[in-house]
Amino acid sequence: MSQSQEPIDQATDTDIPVRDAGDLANYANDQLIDFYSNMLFVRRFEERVAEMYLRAKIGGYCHLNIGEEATVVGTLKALQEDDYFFGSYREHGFALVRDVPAGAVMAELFGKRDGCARGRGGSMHLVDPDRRFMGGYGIVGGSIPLSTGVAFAIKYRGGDEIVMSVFGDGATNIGAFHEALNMASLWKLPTLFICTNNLYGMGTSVDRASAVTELWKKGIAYDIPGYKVNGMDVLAVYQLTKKLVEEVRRTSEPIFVECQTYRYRGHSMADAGKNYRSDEEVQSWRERDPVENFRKRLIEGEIFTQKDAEACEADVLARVQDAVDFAEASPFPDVAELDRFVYAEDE
Amino acid sequence: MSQSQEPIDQATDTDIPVRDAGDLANYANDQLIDFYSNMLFVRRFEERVAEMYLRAKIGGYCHLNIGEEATVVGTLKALQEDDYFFGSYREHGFALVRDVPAGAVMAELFGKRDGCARGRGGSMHLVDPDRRFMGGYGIVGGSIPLSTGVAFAIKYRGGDEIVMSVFGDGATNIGAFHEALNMASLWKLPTLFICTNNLYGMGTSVDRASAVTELWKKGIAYDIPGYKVNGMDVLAVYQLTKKLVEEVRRTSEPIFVECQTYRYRGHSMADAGKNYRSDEEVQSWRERDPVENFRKRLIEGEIFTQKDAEACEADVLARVQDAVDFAEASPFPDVAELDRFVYAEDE
Amino acid sequence: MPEITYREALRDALIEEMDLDPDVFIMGEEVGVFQGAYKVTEGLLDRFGEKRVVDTPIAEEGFIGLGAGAAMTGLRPVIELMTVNFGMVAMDQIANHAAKISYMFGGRLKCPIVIRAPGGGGQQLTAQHSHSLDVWFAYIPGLKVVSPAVPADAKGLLKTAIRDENPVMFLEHLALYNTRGAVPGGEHTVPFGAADVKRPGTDVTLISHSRMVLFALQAAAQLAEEGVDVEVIDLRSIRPLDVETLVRSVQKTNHCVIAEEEHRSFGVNAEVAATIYEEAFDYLDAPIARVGGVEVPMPYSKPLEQAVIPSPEKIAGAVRATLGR
Amino acid sequence: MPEITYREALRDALIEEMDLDPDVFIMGEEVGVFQGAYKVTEGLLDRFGEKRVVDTPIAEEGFIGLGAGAAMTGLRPVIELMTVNFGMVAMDQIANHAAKISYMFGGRLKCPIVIRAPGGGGQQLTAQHSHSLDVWFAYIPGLKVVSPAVPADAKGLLKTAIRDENPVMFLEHLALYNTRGAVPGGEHTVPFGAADVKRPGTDVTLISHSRMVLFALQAAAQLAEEGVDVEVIDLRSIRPLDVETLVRSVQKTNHCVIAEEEHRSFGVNAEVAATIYEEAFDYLDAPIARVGGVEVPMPYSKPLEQAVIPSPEKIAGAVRATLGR
Ligand SMILES: Cc1ncc(C[n+]2csc(CCOP(=O)(O)OP(=O)(O)O)c2C)c(N)n1
Ligand SMILES: Cc1ncc(C[n+]2csc(CCOP(=O)(O)OP(=O)(O)O)c2C)c(N)n1
Ligand SMILES: [Mg+2]
Ligand SMILES: [Mg+2]
Repeated sequence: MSQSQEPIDQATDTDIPVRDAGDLANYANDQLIDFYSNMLFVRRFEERVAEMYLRAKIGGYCHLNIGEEATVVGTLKALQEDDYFFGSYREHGFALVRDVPAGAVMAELFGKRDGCARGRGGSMHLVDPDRRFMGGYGIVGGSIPLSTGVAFAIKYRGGDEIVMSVFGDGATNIGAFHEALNMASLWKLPTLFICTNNLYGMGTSVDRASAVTELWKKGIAYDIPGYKVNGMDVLAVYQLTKKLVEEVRRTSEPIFVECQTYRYRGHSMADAGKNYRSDEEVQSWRERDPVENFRKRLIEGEIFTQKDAEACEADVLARVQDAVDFAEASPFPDVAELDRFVYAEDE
Repeated sequence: MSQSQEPIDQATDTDIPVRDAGDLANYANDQLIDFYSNMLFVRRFEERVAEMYLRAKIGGYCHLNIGEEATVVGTLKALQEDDYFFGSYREHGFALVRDVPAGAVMAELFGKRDGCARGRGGSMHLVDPDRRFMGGYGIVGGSIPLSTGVAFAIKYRGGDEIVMSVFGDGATNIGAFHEALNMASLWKLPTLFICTNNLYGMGTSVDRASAVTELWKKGIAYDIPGYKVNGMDVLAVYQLTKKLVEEVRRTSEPIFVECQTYRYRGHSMADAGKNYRSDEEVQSWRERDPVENFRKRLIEGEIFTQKDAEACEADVLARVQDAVDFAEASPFPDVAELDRFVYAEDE
Repeated sequence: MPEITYREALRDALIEEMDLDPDVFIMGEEVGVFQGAYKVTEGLLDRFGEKRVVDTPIAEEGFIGLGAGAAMTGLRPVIELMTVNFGMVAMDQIANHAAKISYMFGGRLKCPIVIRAPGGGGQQLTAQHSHSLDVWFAYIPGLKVVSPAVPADAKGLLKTAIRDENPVMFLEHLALYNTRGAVPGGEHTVPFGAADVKRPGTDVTLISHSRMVLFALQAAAQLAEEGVDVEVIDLRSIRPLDVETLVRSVQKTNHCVIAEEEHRSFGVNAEVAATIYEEAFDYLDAPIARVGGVEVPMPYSKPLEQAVIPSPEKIAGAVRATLGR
Repeated sequence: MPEITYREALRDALIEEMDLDPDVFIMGEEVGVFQGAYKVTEGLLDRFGEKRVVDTPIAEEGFIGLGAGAAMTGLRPVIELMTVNFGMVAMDQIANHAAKISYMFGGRLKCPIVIRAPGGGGQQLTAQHSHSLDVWFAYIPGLKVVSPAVPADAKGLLKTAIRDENPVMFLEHLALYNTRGAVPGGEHTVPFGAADVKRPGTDVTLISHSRMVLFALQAAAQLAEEGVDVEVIDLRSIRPLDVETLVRSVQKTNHCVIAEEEHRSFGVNAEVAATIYEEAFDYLDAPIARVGGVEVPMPYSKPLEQAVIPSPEKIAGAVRATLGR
């Protein structure tokens, strides 16, 4: 179960130059603060979700992004408005960063009428076509073929959007992954595959599931270039992703990125996250915390002050509270409408 | 649809030395003649199958090994008696070389009671557990997980057999292939994966189906070493396979071999094999004919005489005729036994 | 009306819909260069080009999922599954993705994909290649399932399927491609959820679909000579099921036989029977007879395979038995 | 007899059979280090070691196929499918490989694999994770399909399954793991093909399986207070189906209700109903009532989900309606 824990910042197997991700001077202050507040928002939102789950406001399977905020924010912020996003069941944070209204997200988790999937989908199936947030999916690897289908449609129509397709390390072992990547490469479908390697698929570490543990290499079997980035550093993730998003757009060829990240909590709310990893391991990753460390950097770099950080915190907490209030206020869906949406309402 | 047509004789990406396959002196005369007569037997048997198909003695899907004899013989002759074999639906020749009685094979094709699968299986499902010929399978890629399961069982029991798992180029694009290879490598299951690259999956050339056309590289995505060999040269195939069979046995680690070969006829008896390839292409491969050229070499090398070759031909034809006679004489299965074998007869 | 084959009827429907709507495209194994494993798509690559007639690798889960994703943006893929048997590797994308897109996202997305797939036995294709999986698909809410028996319905249902906003399983039969029948000229569509009385009769209701309709009609012809007037109903649409037409017929005939090629147990025929009992119990003078495939993986050997698949004689026999003759 | 949970009963069966036969091993996602997604295999890795308790990658098609291959050599894999929903990615290996090995090779090979899979709804797991796929498996000759409702049957059927020479789908229910019941001490097996009268009664036959048996018993208890004496039958074994026990009961009660969690149409219930009509038509005083899940992909929202799954009240209502009360 040994996992490499060295920091990994550089793209590999590529000749695309990568700017030093650490240099705050490369970014406008607004942007840096935006990254920070987004990460904080994901963190606080998810913490509140955990609380609401324990209070039985939320049920079913519930997977949090806590610990993965830099990957969530860094990847999504690199995407254009009309680009498409597909995620797995661990997608709350992605929805929030994609500006799906937080109230609609929380209401969905509560199973309420005003949820973004009208209470039908829950935690694993957040959606917002208006923001080209094409949904969270519960079957490991299942969203990958769908995501390449949207890329196919873009090409069919001659559009210049791209698709960002996010999945976990565990998903790289299932057949759908293999079939979809082959077709994406064969037909040059504009897809950026993002593998969030958080070291585990449930309780199974990468090295117990995958013969090749350098997951970025898996694209190479389909002639898809692979990169690996430190998924705990929002700037590193953003910088690489931004470049690759435009690269995919320019060439209409898929690219594969492995973001090395970590989830602090168990796999889902039902898993304590204890029996397959050590406390020390969790602790060592917490020391690389994407939110805390970035705040420190921003303060040290005089991008904002401790006071600004506190204001940001207060603002974020208020927005989370608003989301909870919105969700609470929304009624449950009408049982009389139980069988609405089984079939698309024909126009 | 361009396909490389250079001769390819050497193993690639390996430091295992490969002896000059062309040197007849490395082999006993008996062995060379055995290779030849096996190839010839496959050729003549399959020609007779085609004839019997046209005479409606054989029905259903029927896929021939004509053109692929060097690959069939070279791989199987390298296997020990207690090693296991799994094939696809294109497995008549493999069954014959594995010494499944030719009469039982032909009787199976005729759907007769004395067929090796008692008339239930037909062309795609030849079987002979006594010879560890674990069956032909009709679903592309479907046999690959099964074959790794037998390798798992060998390891579970501490045996030193290996499994040879044969599939086509098209099969490398389906999910089952990916999942099985990953597990074979992860768990070090003694499997020799043999990809018979005959350039087409039905009418689809390799480059229209696979983003990576060097199929031997596909194992590398699972940390499985890959080799490529000229599948039209029985000695090249035998020599490499022999080495790798023992390598797999010694290390209990899987290896992947691509045999570059060609089928002269259509995909199955229902396909004329015309509209997706040129006559010139077919002709260019016929010039590399594994049977003809090997006979010439044996005569030139004075391993046998033209007269010996004629005697061999006569013997082979007689054996094919015996198989046909056996099949003709066998009755159809008793319809009263229609539902026998749905469930294993409990002991 | 000109007589054309079932294959040509399907091809005509494809051509007409592709001419009408540039968002319709075809995708599958061997649909292009090879001209279709069963030649349904013959000539379409030439006519519509590589963009709209897409040959795929052997990766059913991948390309059906890809089609479903394209459909989520409003394109209208018509996927050819070479045979329905290969649907087994793609069930997750069909039944747990395409079928769920509309509902699980609260109606905010839809998935107008058509999956054409021939199935059935009778050609010695053996255990792995002779399935009738109609009931698997019919069981899944979110899918629509249709299955034509004659060229006119093949054309009309396929056009309807392509225009439908939902995932549609379009189940053909390998043994029907060369059968001929009249197809109405001009614009011809057949609605979903409408069974078709293929032969009106008064003595007994004989229900089936796909290839078995032809056998049912043969049985009816034979029984007519014996003075039995059989009403033959072709389900055509399995999900939704046209309960009304079935019940109306049984209320008239008071006797019912269902003949399907599928395995006899746990198939479509069971639902059809259970539904008719529910709706017309008091009209039935005898239990419904169910004729189905013998429950074995399909054997290769011709005489064995013939013994598995219901024959017109076997169907006629069941009708006689139901009528106590 | 001590009361233990359904989960413990399954675990006991696994331990006993693994102790008895070194060829039995367990394989699946999270069965080892994680101690089982639903903790059925808790402690087994420690007890039997990595060789016999094998954690897999997320590759259901791959590891079920691998298990089937191992079974072809005589090993006896017990595969845990984390939930039956993930069976959709593995249907080809289950239904077109494992199920066919014996027949298509003329009985020359066999495939004694057990696939344990929990299914069902009620836990807000939503559209992709709440399936009852019993009918898919039941439809396939070559498979055996069993599904216990109570701990004693869970243990006894699992032991029988592991000793069976054929592929067995062993369908558990997510909501049953914590339920308790008495389990006979010592060697305890339950034969396949034998339904169980869970509550004898004279007025109406109420048939179900898995979790719905518990609801049926609740409905029966409520109806008993109203003076209705319900016979509750647990199918236990779906393929083969114990037609005799069902028919005998209906011959006695003349009324029948089938309550299943699956989608109401095209499910196991349809076959059960159609079969009873065939065998006991003249004994039925009213059509068989079928209670099933509302035909929608499972919604997340609690009140919606509750409205989908049959409740004891709904079942009792159907019984009353059937009896005309
Ligand atoms: C096909 C399939 N098999 C099993 C599961 C159960 N399951 C849900 S999440 C998960 C682990 C996935 O791990 P990974 O891909 O690394 O994503 P992460 O949860 O770490 O974000 C498993 C096994 C599933 N949802 N789908
Ligand atoms: C899953 C699946 N999809 C499609 C088919 C139909 N089919 C049978 S053989 C074949 C081509 C396979 O090509 P390849 O693997 O190269 O083997 P070859 O026939 O050339 O030996 C196809 C598409 C199938 N049998 N299984
Ligand atoms: Mg992970
Ligand atoms: Mg090939």
